[in-house]
Amino acid sequence: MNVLPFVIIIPLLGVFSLPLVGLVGKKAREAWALLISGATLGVTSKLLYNVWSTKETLVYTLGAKSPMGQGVGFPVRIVWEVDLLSAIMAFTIAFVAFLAVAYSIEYMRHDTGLEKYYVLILVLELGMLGIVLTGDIFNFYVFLEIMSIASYALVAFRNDTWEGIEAGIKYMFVGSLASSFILLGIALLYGQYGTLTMAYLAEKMAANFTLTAKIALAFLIGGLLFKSGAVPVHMWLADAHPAAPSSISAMLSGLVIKAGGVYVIARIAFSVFGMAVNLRTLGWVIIFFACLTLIVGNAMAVVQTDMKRLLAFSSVGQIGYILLGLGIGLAAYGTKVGEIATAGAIYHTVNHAIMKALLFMVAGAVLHELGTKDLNELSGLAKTMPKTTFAFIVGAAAIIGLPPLNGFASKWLLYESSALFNPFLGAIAIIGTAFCTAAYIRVLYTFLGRPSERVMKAKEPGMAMLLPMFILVGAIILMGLFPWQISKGVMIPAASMLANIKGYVLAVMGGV
Amino acid sequence: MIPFQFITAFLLIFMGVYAFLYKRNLLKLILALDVIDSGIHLLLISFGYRLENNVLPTAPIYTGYETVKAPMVGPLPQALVLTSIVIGVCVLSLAVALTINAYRHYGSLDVNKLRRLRG
Amino acid sequence: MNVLGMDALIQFGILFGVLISAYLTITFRDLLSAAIASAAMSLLLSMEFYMLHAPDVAIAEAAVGAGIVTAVVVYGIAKTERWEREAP
Amino acid sequence: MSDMGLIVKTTARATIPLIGIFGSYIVAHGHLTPGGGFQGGATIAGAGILFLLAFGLNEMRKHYNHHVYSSLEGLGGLAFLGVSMLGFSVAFFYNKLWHSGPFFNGKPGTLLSAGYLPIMNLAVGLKVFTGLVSAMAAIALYRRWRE
Repeated sequence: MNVLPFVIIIPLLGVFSLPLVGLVGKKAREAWALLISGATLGVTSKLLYNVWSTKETLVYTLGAKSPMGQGVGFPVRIVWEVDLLSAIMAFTIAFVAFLAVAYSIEYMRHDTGLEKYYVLILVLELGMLGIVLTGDIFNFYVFLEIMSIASYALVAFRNDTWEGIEAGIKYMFVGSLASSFILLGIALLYGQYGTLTMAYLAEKMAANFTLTAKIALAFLIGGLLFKSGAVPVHMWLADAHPAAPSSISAMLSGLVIKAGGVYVIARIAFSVFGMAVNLRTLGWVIIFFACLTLIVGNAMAVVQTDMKRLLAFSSVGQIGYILLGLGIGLAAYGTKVGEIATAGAIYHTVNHAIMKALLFMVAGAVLHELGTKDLNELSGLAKTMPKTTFAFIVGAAAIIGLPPLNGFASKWLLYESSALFNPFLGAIAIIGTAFCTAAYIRVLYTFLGRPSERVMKAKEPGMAMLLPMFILVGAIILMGLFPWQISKGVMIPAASMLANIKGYVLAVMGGV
Repeated sequence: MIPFQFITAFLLIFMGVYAFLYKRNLLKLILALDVIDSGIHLLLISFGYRLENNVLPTAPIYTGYETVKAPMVGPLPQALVLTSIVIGVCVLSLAVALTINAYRHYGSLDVNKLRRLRG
Repeated sequence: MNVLGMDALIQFGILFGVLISAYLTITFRDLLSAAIASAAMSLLLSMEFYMLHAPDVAIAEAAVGAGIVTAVVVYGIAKTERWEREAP
Repeated sequence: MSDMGLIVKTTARATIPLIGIFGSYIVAHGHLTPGGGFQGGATIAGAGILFLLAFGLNEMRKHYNHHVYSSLEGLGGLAFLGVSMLGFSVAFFYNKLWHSGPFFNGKPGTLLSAGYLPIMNLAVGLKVFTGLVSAMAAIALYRRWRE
């Protein structure tokens, strides 16, 4: 039995049936949301195993007589196309989303309007899964908008506070303009080439690359940099991520900016435009933005006093690392360095999703128990919330890149490849890490300092909040124990499958 | 005759982006987004309307189920624009709802008043 | 050729109307008038879609653009304020 | 926004059923004539919005139940998903009912044809109508902000 369509069917079923299940009661609704996201996790892990063991690009054509396999023939139908990168992303999304749902059962207990909350969180998951699965550029736009609308609504979910509303409005207007740019790029591509299937588009583009396609590429990359929060346009991110409920911040920072931004940049740059455009130039453009993002994001994180805002700026900085790896992978396409850099970028995407989800959950636990996220009032938290502090230490050490944890391996791949490619870029990456270390050391210093009166009254959060956090801690430590096995066994093949543009095209076009 | 539509579409997009950047009223920004989207829709639809040998193309749904004799308009952009219209109305409803909420908190529709968050 | 010329003339007129109403939409200081101008733009645009042989889109644009969008924006104006304030 | 005057109410009373019938026609003939689930649903929702505008929020409250509408919306979605799953032995979204269904497999161009498309149109029409009316009612239910 083919599992691929179930990755979409199960969340869709959950979204549609949640209003009906909600009539039964509150508990039933929570259990149903948990069950749906758990089932999605199971299906995506099977998908990842299938793709990883065969190392072939899966193709599924909707509504066709023989959906699986090669040879779509006349490429008009919507195609789902899954290579190893997509499968890894899908698994990460389902994993973090499952833990976020589990976390929010206790975290959101005192909020109202929860029937909308669970529907929206499943819609967000559905949109991200659709983005990573699809092989059709307009279908990608539809899923991007599904994801974006859900995240606008979730950022502004607590509409009785001005903070959420202001952040939601900023996010919404910037995001809508970016979406319009992306749609314009897609429209120009359609007008030039008359098709929307990514593989067929790549084939046509290789034969005839025109000025219109270049303009379309500029619009697409611009819109996607907006969505991923690269530096000249990162302001909405620093407002939106802290204002959302913490379980949503974990998903926004961990997943949305990657699935809707970085992943799609990689897919479009490699698989769609890869055979036509000058990859060296494109790579250097992305490297430029990456260096800017890396320095500014990490440096801004140092001066923040709001804990969630610090984490959000740190997310900007880490997106810089991922974009740097991607840019080097494009600029040094075809060489060993490029492959290592791409693998590092993919590895860091997964790692950062796990680490940042953990850190935002810790921030949410602190906010839930103490009612504040101002770092000046949080000193001495280690006395009263030792388990939470332990989780934070693990997450912070991993994001800095200390050796026994998972962040080390991915950052090492990025340092190595950037130093080999251009020593200057390696220096910039190290500087970024220095800023990042300073920011997190400051938070740790606060946590381990002398306890203030307010902190002394705090207690540990409940089991339903601690358990997802400790599952993430376990994942970090487990991935830290086998860094090179994972990078050799999973990430390098993913990078080489991404770099194998012809293979991606041939999987759909069937050797035409 | 095709250039009319392209020129109009690009002018609409340009006007929308101009209004988006220089207006400060939230509802005006929403209307500007609507104008941008309309421009893109017009662009897409005119891509599907190709003039071949000076014969006007027709939509397949007009000619019935028998074989189509005139050249067809492209059905794909119409599907795209429909989807895009659906998405547009979702975004617009959400934006208006958020705007009403913002007015309750700030007492103004001015974008520049929404500056309480730093950054 | 005659049919072609007639068609082009009608389309030219409609598109001119679209441009004028779009301009009015973004320049009116009265938001209610701007919303009505946006509805007029949608209606003219749906006519243009009909001329371009996209009847599905024409129906959707008429129902959504001239009906629902206008109603939503008018409700938004009713809940907030009607005039766009002058620049300081 | 309160209710409107007598002229508007009388006109609305006359036109709302007509708009509703027209919208239903668009939904039902979605596979034969221009239109379909979304367009028809939006047209019927236009009738609902006309009701809301003409008769005011208090009258609307008597006829609008949030739970019923959101459940109906969910049902529409589930029906869509279920129909698209019918041909799952072949492919997701495969039109299984075409050529082999109990009905909806008549001569092309007649009302009972086109396999699963009429059912999908009905499901989408239900979902769009309930969804848009719910969204409109949610916006109308906000209290006006006062100093």
